[in-house]
Parts: sequence; C-alpha cells; structure tokens
Amino acid sequence: MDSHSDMGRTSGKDTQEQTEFRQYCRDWLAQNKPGEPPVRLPLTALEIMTEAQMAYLKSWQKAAYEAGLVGCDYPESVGGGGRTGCQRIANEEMRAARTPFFPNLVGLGMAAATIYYHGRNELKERLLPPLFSGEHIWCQGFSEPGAGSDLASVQTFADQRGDKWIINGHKVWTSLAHFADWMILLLRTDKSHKYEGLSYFVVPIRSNLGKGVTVRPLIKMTGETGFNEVIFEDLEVDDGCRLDELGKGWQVAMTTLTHERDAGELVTPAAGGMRNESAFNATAIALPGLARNAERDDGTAADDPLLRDRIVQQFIREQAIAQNMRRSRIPALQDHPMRLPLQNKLLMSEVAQDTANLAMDIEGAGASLYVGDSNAPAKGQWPKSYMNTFGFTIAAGTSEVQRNILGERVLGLAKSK
Amino acid sequence: MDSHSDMGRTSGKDTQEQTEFRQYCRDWLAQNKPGEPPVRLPLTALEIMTEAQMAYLKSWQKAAYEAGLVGCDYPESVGGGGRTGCQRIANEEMRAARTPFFPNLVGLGMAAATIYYHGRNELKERLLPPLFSGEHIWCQGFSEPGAGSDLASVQTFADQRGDKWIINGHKVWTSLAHFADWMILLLRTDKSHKYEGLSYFVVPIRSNLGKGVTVRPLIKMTGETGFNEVIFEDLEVDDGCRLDELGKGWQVAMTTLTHERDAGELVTPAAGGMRNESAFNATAIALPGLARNAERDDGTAADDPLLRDRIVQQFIREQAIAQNMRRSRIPALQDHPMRLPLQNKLLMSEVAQDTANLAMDIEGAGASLYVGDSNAPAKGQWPKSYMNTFGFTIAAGTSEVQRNILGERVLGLAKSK
Amino acid sequence: MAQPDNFGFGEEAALLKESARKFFADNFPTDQLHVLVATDPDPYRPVAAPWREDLWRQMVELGWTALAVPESAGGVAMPLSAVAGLVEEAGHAAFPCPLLGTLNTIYVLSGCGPEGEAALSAIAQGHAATLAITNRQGSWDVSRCDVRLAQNSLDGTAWYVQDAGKVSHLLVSAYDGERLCLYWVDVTAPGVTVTPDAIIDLTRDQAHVTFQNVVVDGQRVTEVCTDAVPVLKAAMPAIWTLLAADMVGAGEWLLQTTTEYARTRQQFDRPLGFFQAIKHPLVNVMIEVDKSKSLVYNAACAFDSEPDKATGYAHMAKSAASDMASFGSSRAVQFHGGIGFTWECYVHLYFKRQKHSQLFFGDGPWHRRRLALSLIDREAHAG
Amino acid sequence: MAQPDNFGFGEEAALLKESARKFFADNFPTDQLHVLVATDPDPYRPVAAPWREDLWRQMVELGWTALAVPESAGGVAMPLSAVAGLVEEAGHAAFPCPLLGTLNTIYVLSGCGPEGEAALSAIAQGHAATLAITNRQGSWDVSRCDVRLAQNSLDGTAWYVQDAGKVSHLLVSAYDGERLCLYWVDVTAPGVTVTPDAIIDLTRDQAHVTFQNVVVDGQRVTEVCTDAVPVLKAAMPAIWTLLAADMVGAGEWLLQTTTEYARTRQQFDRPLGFFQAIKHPLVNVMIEVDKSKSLVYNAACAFDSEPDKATGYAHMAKSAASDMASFGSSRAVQFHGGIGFTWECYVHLYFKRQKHSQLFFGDGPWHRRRLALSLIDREAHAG
Repeated sequence: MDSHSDMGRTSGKDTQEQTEFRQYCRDWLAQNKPGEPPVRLPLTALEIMTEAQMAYLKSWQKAAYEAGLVGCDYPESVGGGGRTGCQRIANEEMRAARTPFFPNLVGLGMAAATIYYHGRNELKERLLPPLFSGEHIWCQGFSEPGAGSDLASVQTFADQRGDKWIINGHKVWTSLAHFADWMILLLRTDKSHKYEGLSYFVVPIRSNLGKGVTVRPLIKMTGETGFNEVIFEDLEVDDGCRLDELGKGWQVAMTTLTHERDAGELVTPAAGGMRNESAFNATAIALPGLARNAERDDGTAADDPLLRDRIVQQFIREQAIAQNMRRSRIPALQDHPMRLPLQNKLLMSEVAQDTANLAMDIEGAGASLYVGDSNAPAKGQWPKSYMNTFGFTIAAGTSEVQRNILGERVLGLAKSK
Repeated sequence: MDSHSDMGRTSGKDTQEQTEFRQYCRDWLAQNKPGEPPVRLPLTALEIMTEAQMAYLKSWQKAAYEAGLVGCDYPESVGGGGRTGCQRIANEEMRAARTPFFPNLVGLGMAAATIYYHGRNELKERLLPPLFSGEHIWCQGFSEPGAGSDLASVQTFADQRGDKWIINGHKVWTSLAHFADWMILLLRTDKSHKYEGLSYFVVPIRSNLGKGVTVRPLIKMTGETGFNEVIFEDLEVDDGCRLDELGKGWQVAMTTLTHERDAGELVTPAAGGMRNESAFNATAIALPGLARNAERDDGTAADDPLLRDRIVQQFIREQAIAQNMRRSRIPALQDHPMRLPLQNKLLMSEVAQDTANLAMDIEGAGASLYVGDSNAPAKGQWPKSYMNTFGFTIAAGTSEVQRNILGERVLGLAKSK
Repeated sequence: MAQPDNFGFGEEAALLKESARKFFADNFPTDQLHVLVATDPDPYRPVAAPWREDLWRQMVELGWTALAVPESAGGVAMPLSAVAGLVEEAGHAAFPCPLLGTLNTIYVLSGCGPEGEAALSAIAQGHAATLAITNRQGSWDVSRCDVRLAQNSLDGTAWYVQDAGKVSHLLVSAYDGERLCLYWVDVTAPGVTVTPDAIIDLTRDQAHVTFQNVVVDGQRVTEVCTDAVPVLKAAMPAIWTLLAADMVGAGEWLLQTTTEYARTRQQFDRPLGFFQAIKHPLVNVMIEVDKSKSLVYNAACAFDSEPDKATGYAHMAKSAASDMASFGSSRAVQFHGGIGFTWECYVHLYFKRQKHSQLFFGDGPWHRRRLALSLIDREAHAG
Repeated sequence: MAQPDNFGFGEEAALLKESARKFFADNFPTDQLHVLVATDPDPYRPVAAPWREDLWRQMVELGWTALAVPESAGGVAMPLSAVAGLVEEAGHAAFPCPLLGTLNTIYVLSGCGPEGEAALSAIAQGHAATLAITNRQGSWDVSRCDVRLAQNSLDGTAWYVQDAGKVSHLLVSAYDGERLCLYWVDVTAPGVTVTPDAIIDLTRDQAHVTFQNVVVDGQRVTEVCTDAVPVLKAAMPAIWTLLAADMVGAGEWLLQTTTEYARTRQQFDRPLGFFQAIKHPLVNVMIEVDKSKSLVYNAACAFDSEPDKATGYAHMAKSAASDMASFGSSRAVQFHGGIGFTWECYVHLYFKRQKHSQLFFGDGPWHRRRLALSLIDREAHAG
C-alpha cells in the first residue's frame, strides 16, 4: 500500500482543462514552493499566534493567488480564475507538494462562498480579491455566550438608523479575530421572531478597533490563545454591508455552515495545506513511527497487538473519509446527495480526536510531558493536539448537533428539538 | 483469584439468625439437592418450553419452599418464613450449590412483592403460599402492541358492572403465559386520563382459557417459543382481584418494575438459580474454556491478545456488578440510594449480550452452526444465547429507557419525553 | 497504474446495479424471502435451504454469473467494481443463491492459467460452483486445508463450504504431500459427500464435504493448479471485497428498515426517531455503512487497476464491513423493540446473515492484524 | 480468610472519609485550586508546582499520613479500604500534595521488615516521601530500573517520580549488580538532583531524579531492602488501588460538574440534559465511575483480608478506573461545549489529572494483559 499522504489524490479522469492546469500547478509548485518557515508554525490557521507566523503565511497565500492557485473556480469578475473544477486539482497538487496552509481559512472556507452567493455585485468585486490574496483576513461572528449549538438564539442586535445600522453584542470563539480585517456576522434585526429576525452582515473589524469593536483573546485549555471574544458597542455600519435580504440571516448562515462542513459546492483550498511538513503531522501516518520509538519492556509499543489494532483502525477510518469524498462524486453510488458531504466534518473531527488520544496511549508515561519539556516524546505535541481536537468536535456544530442534522436531513427522522 | 462462581458470595458479617440459617441451608442442600434433570433445561425460566421441564422444576421449587428456602423474609401469615435478611443467604447457598432455577420467576420476582405491598390481606393469604410453592405459576400482562417502552399508554380496558369487571384487550411478550395460572395485569379503567386511568388486577388465566382468555405462543428470532400473546375477550373478574385503589395502577406497576429491575426491597430467589450446572453457563467464566477449544492457525483463540483483552473485560464487568450490589448496602459509600440498584438490570443485560457476542467471535466460523448441528462448538448455545440477550435489553424497559430513568431520577436531568 | 476517479464504476456498472436492484425488488421482495426460508422456526429442524432456482436461472441467463469471467473463457470481464455493485444488490435482497460462491471460484480460476479455462467456460455457460478450501478449524489462511491427494485420489474433508447445496462443481484445495493444488470437482463424482450444516443464517447454505478416495480422473475431477497458495492469495482481495459488498447491501437494508420503523412507530407520543437515543446510533450505523461502502469500491478499483494495493485495501473493506455488520444488525433488533425480537419480523433474516458474513473470510481484527504488517512494520526500516 | 461484607469499611472509615471531604471543601474549593495552579497558561511556562503546604501540614497533624503506617512504627494501621476513602476525597479535590507518594512509600516500606521501620517512623512523624523506581521507558515492571549501586554509591536516573518537589525523602530502587535493592534517600543528600518535568497536569508535580555518586552512608542514604522485587510486587495492589481511588474521586467531580451544567445550561430552549445525546453518555460515565468505585473497595478489602486475591482485584480496579478516567474526562469537556475548552473553566484541571492517572502505573490494557494470565491461562490445566 502506498504512503498515506497521497490518500484521495487522483489523476484519472481529468478534463482537458484540468489536465493542463494540473501540469501547470506542478510546474509552478516545483519552482515556487516556499522554503522552510522562519518561525515555528502551528497545526492549522486557527492556531496562528504571532505576527511573524501570519506574515510568512500571508506572503505564501499572496504568491499562490497571483499564480492562480486560489479562487480558481470563481469568475474573473470577482478576482477568481474563471476555471471549472480546478480548485480541487490545485488543492491536490498543493497537498502533494506539502505546501504550508493558507492563513485566511475562514475567508476562503466560509466567507467567500457566502459573499459570492448572497452579496451584491459591488460587494463581491470589492471584498473577494483581497480575500483570495490573503490581504484581508476574515473571521466569523456566529457563537455567543448564550448561543452555542443553538445558533438561532443569537442576541447581538443591529438597530436601524436611516441607511446605517448600530450594532451591539458579544461574540465568542472567534478564531483569528485578533488578526482579522473583516468579519462575517450573524445578528438579530428583529427581536420578535427567532429565525426570521436574523440578518447577516460583513463588518470591518480592524479599522474599527477601539471605535465600537473590542477583541479580547480567550485562552484554550492547552494554554494557547487563538480565538477571541469580540464585543460590539454602538458600532455603526452601512446598510451596504448586509448580505441578502433583511430577515434572511438564517438562510445565509446555512450557506456558510454548509461550506464550513466541507459540504459546499465551491471547493476551497482551505484543507489543501492541512497536512504539510512544517506543521505537526496529526494523522495516523505518524503513529507507527511514534509507536516504534515508544520503548516497552520487550520491544516497543509497535509490538503491542492492541495498539497495532487501534493504529490500523485509524488508518482505515482516514482512508474511508477520503473514499467517501471520492464516492460523493458518483451519483450511482449514493442514495442522498447530502449523505456523504454532511458526514465529513463529524468524521474528520472524531478521527482526529481518537488518533491523538491513541498517540497518548502509545506514549504511556511520556504523555505526561508537555511541549515545554525537552524529554517529551514527539515534542509534547500529541497531548496538545488531543486537547485541540475538542475544538473540532465542539466548534461549527458539536458532534451531537452534526448527528442531529444527519438523522433529520438525511434519514428523515423527527426533529429532536 | 478465586473461581468466578462465588462472586458476590459473602459470609463475613451475618447476624446470629443468618449464620444459623446459612448452616441450615448448607446442610439441607447437601442432602436434598436435586439430581440430574431428566430433560434438557433451558437457560432461564423464561425459556421453559415443555411440560416435562416444568414438572421437574416445579417439584424442585416445592421442595425448596417446604424446606424454608423460598419466601424466607415474608411473614408467616402469608406463607413466608418470617425471617429477616435470610432470603439473600438462601440465594447465596443455592447458587453455591448450583441448584436448578425456580420456574415461578415472574411470581417470585415481581408478583409476590406487588401483591404483598398492594393487595388486601385476604388476597395475600390466598395467593402467596401457592406462589411460593410453585403450585401456581404467574405471568405478567404489561406490554401491548402499541405500548412497549411507553407502558402508560396501555389500552386493555376493564369496564365496571357492579362488583365485576369486564376485561377486553391484547397483551404481548407474556412470558410463561402458556403455563400460567395467574397474571398480574396492568389495564385501563378510565380512558380520559393517561396515568390516573390505570388500574392493576390479578387475574386467573388457566381457569379461564377458552372462557374469555386466549393464549397464543409467539416465536422468538431464535426459533424458540417462550412468550405469548394473551387476548382478553369479555373476561369477567371480581373486584376483589384489584390491587390498591382504582386509578392507582401506575403506582402499583412501579412496585413491580422496581422488583423486576432487582432494585426492590424484598430480595427474591429468582436469580439464585440463574447460574447452575443444568443450564448453559452464559457468563464470562465459560469463555476461557471456549477460547482454548477454538483452534487457530497457531494455537487457540485463548492466545489471541485482542480476545484475551475482551474476555478479561467481561470478567471485570461481572465482578463490578457483584461489587455494586455489595456496595449498595453501605450508605457511606454511595450518594443516592437508587443509583446502584437502578443500574443493575441495565448492566446485567448488556454484559450478557456482549459476552455472548464475544463468544461468537471466539468461535469464528464455528458460530455459524446452530443448536441442531452436531459439530457446533458449545452445542450451538452461544449464538442462541446472543439472540436471547436482546430479550433482556428490550424487555422490562429497554436499555434506552433504563438510561432515561437513571439520568432523570438519579442525575436529576430534565425528562426526555 | 493509478486508480480512476470514479472507481472504474462507469455507466455500464451503474446500469447493471440498477437492473439488479429492480430484479430483486420485482421478483423477490423480503416478504417472499421470509415465506420461503422461514417456514419452520424450530431450532432443531431438519436442515433445508430452500431457494428460487428459477430466479437464479434467470440471473444466469442475464449473464450475471459470466460478468467476471475472462473473455478468453467466454465471459464479459467486467471490472470488480461493477461486480461489487451486483453483489451489493444481492446482499440487499439477501437472495439465497450461489452467486458469491461462483464469483469467488471465478477469481481463483482466473489465476490458474490455461488449466483453469475449461472450468471458467463451464461457469460462463451457466454452471454454479464454490470453493472448498477451508479446514475444520475455520482457518482463513489459504495454505491450510484438511484434504490430501495421495495415489491420485482425494481424501479428507473441506469445511464451511458456502452455497454447497446449490452448485454443480467445487474448487477444492488439497495437499499432494508437497504443494497445495486445486481440483475442479463435479459434486456427483464418486466418493464426494456433501453434508449440509445446520446453520443459523436462513438465507444461505453451508456444508462440509467429505472426499473418500475421489479419483482425479481428468473428467469429473481434474487438476487445475499445482501451486495454489499464490493463486488463492491473489484472488483473496476480490473474495473479501465481494463479501464486504454483500454486507454493505444487507447493512443498508437494515438501516433503511430500522429508519422507517423509527419514523413511524410512536412511543411517548413521539415517533421513535425523535429520541436521540435512537437517532444518534442510527446515524452511527449509517456512517459505518458508508465507510464500508466507500472502502469496498476503493478495494474493487484497486483490484482492477492497482494490484499492488489490492490486498491492503481489501483488508480495509472487509474489516470495516465486518464491524459494521455486527453493530448495525444488533441496533436493528434493539430499535425494533419487542417486535424485532420475533420470528415474524424480517429483521432476524438479515441479522443472521450479517453475523455469518462478519465471521467468514476473517473478521475485523483478523484483517487488521494482517494490515498492521504492511502499515506498521513496513516502515520499520525507514523509521 | 473471607472478605467482610462491608469491605472492612466501618464507622471509623466513614468518619474519616466524611471529614476529609469537609476538609477539602472548606479549605480548598475548586476556585482556589484554579487560582493557585492555573496562573500562567503559557504552554512553555517555567515549571512550577504551587501547593498549599500549610494545608498539607494540617493533614499531617490530623494524622492522615500515619493512617497506613503499622503500629510498630508509630502509625494507626488503618485498613486499605479506609485509606482509599481518604484518597478518593483527595482526588475529588484534585488536591496538590504528596499524599499518594507517601502512602505508596508506606506500603513498600511495610514489606521491608525491620530495615524499613526507621523510615516508617519518619513518615509517622510527618515526613513526606515518594517512590523513585521507574525507568526512562516508563515501564511498570518493578524489576526494571535505571539506577545502579556500585562501590557503595548510587548512580543513574529515576524517571517519572511523582510528587518529587514536595517530599523530603525518596525510596529508590537500584540494582547492586545482582539483585534489586531499595534505598531511603534524603533528597538533600550530595549527588541527588531533582529536575522537575514540564507536565500537563497542573495539580501534580513530577521530576526525574539523577543520582551521581550518591554514597550509601547509613545516614542520609540507607539501604532498607536487599530483595526488592517481591516487596514491590506485594505493595503494587495497594498502589494501584489508591491511584484508582483518586481517579474515582476526580471522576465523580467531573460527573457532578458536568451534570450540574447539563441541568442549567439552556440550548434550543431546553436544559442540555433533556437531550439524550447528553443524558445517556452522562449515565454511561456514572456507570463507569460506579464500577470503578465498587472495584476499588473490593480490591482494598482483598488487600486487607484476602491477600491471595489482592493482585487480581487491584488489576480490575485500576483497569476500570483508567478507562473511566479517559472516557469521563473527554465527555466532560465535550458536554461543556465551548466554555469547557477554555482555560477559565475548571474542567481542564481534572481532565489533565485524569489523563495523567490513566497512564500511570499501567493503563487499562496493561492491567488486563496481566489479569489474563490468571483468568484465562490459570485454568489451562483444568480445561
């Protein structure tokens, strides 16, 4: 069996355009792949902590965008490449080349498609090019202290004053807000209707810091920062920043969430760099080596039949996710169009959690040592990774909410709430 | 570690009465333990299929009752032994002596305590002695086609005519009904109130067969019979057969269910004979031998580290159940009086299910062979046992309902229904 | 050679799968299956494995058994991914027939070179066959068997022979004292005794087959391979993949049937599926079915176009499908409640079929143990 | 000797447990714990293990560290089941102190005969101690260690030494070339270097301790045992049982805290606990906590009154508690949602403590592997 890293990489049935584009990507990446990062990079864009990390990653995104590897399938009028089915090709080639990830994760993964489908033309043309290039970093203002899984109960309120809106409220778990130029923001414009009272805005954050916007870092259980509270106090924004109609916020948010769950129509390059050599490799492929380095009384953890079984289970689960993606493009091999796409985030997050937990079991006593300990196996990254995976299983719809969605939308079972 | 068979058997802190009674039991059992059964016996009383099996088991129950080993803690006035805390002693000694089980499982386990706590004196004095002796076999009429886990929605109706009641309805999953003399029966006397419309009766079954009572055997997925549908058509019963007040049926049923879940105050001897040499031994203790007899390419299944781990897990779970029972008698080591008792049925049924499933994995291809195949490992009992365990996890409150009860009554979480 | 994006599952394969689904739905819905195979519930009943041989003949005439046969032997040589689609539908119908046995035999014979051609032609012409290669232990190591060749005749017993009551020929492995060989045996040859097993699965039949002085006469008994271990090993990925495809079909039936029940059955004034105690495990069953299905088509595609990856991917498919079969079948019974525990509810047919499939040709841990050799130890040098 | 019905957990034990619970609740509620140990969240922070030594001194004065010391050495010789009750409460409070290290040392010293008496007396008089017996691999086989005795001095490193920053003495295992011996070592003895580890668990401390030419001088460094393997093996059931008791206490804290959150936190206009996706896993956590707790007191009672069963029952307790710790801590974070993922929520303190305990002195599979030797292989002769 081949190395795990080309899992899901396929080169069989490309169109003419795709074949040529693939070759172009390969050639470009061969010459322009960025060198070793000058700073230690985190696992994903969500954990970017320093300006130096951000600067390095922004310059990489800019170069890739200018080469045409970002926004490939969006029209040229909004700064895209005007291609068809090519972002997937670019993603595959970037993954194969083990490039770093892009810092504008929320922008590419969620904001772009939302703006594209729900924004006015003027807004698209203004906001999408700097989003693709990474010049503008985006964040997402959905969750609130009282509205976690129950997104529709957000209380952040926009009060209309002529063609302006005055926004007050409190958002939490806002990844990247401390670097963000813009935010996609779900809020309430009518307190008397739960769903119909929601509207959706894009809001400039950085330019309003200290002028109605406060960003406060939250600290994760790992001790790292990386997400924030964002507080709005009488922030004034133009009505032109609204997406879609007043009261359609819930529908717009569904577009965002569908893309966040990797189930959207426009493939984004966000995941392309998840697995790269500069970040810590948190997939099953890292486990055999870890196990061989974990000495046991007679041999290593790689000789332990129970650990071997669990390691192989993680390989199988990862392979299944990749093959689910492949199968989701073949109508004859599925019953319901959303059945596979809606599973993706749930499976990825739970597999990652179990892999990291298994890594700790492999390390044994060594798993007690954290990243600051020079004797820690794998530099103490696995326990940190394990804790961070709870971010994946909680954020963007907890695993419990994901199972509700699957049970209700795909299996047609009665709503649980 | 000692043999599993004396798990939970304790002889430390008996009272004077208990110590003497234990010795009496031992002596009596040494002399009067029944010999090999003349017929193949099923796993539990619920699977008794033939008159011959029933006759043998009834004679054993009668002998044990006459010796004072049944109904020990009930007052003498209702045919009991008038002792305190002695039924548990008798049960332990019978288990140690590996006696057969008693056929009147529903009578001893559920009906006796229900009648004792809710029946009029005249009724207790008339019904309990032949219940203890096994002369009268009892069955339970709770479930209906439309009322499974949701017991309160039973539709069987009793219409009052003077001091008589006319009963019409349809009960299902009625174990032992084809042998039963009497039934404990939950029914409706008022259609306008869900809970307050329920009442509770004891009803003579056998004497009314063909006169308002029809018993039809249902066939289990194993192919065995053992439980039944019971149909009432204008059955007439006396008002004297009612337990407790009109409209108190739900409360009476709770007494029954508490005892069914092994959580009641009056210990019954029903479980005493579950583990005996005449019935197939369906606990973890049987697994090492099974594994040693299951040949593998290099050795046996007992050499397989994954199977070894799973076998040991079953031993640990069984030991935990026994130690839970022991701990439930020590107030300083528990927080909520029902926390351990209410877990018992759930744990026992799920452990039994997993043990039988594991046994099939141990048998491998051999698990394809059923009880009628002379080459089947362990005479094909394990696959049958596995299927039968779904009776345990479904009947008397499914495992899902049990978890609701625990979450709501013990943890104080909001009701799910 | 790279795998095609679409698993090699093209238009023809899609049509085949669709027509197979329609064939089973039209001709043999589940109620008819139950009437056919579940007449006598007695656990000690005499062994019988009723089937609709007329429908099987129709399948043969539709050419479904020749799909996998190489063109040189008169077959159609469809890719394994297409064949897997057919088997998935047969599993969905739990259709009692020797499809798997015959297909398994084809994949082994296809590795036997010219010696296997005659047998393959016989299958292409409509004969059904099955493998008789398992020892009494039920070992899935193909190098182990209890049949011996001495003085040009076969002696011993092959165990756990699937579909044995429905085939005209057996492909038998036997040691000639030195090497494992394969023999194409007419079941009516003198000295061959097929003894049906009393199995739990009502939708299949199984037997042990005893050979007593069965002469290799070049007619009813012919030698087709004199070095069978590599041939069997090469065919195993297809065999595992197809059994996994069968389980995927049956697993989907259990999922849909249980989901339907959860949509309609009311408890506590709500449909069952309202309760997350039902909903979430059902979603987990769906996830396991989907994982298995994706891994099946990946394994099939590898068998067709990346042979060096076929074994590993087939281990993955059979491992996932085995665990799914066990989990999904148990949840189907549990969530049907009392009714699911009865003989009259169709669920038990699939429950029993899934438990059977789970344990045959290696269960989950068996496949993972072998996979570990390549995934974990392979890199020991690089590590 | 049979086990008493009540685990030997009598009135005195109940009083001790109750007063321990009150002591921690009154003096050191969880918010104070968080203020004390979670001041600097930086993952690369300098190692510090702050603790309330004043409260520890109070515990010593209450006699809690002398409870397990034999009467001959000035202790109270309470049964292990009573000591387990105390440890359960300390675990419930996640109280940073050398209680476990000291108790573990007591149970080893108690097997050393007269040579151990002086050290035991020191403990009875209020000294804290811990075991330094683990090698760099983190092996739980007591016969393995990286420290050597040569020419009357100790050299090498002991790893994963718990509570090392809070004790005055270490009980060190070392090979003298032939046999494993035990040494009672003053941490201030020349050549002893205690290097704190940067561990995840904020409620404990851990170090590796290097011995460089540490002379066994009969004063600050004394030999207490010259055949340590059987002594350590006999003490292990107590050590496993007490760590399991600690996990039971911490597990109950996580259960109660998460249950309380599920009772009050509203989502979709319902308290979280209304949803079976929360309710049922919480019930499963409760079941695992209860299993572990029952097995802990059974193991403790066996150590006290049925020594031949002590090892097996302690394996059961530590196995169950380890699995419970992993499962229960993960559900606590998950069900607290976003807030549970933050540093300000107290859950992470217990999450980290439970993961630490799970992996120390053998995780679930490690204990079951050993248990299998008696439960499965034991009967091979009879079988």
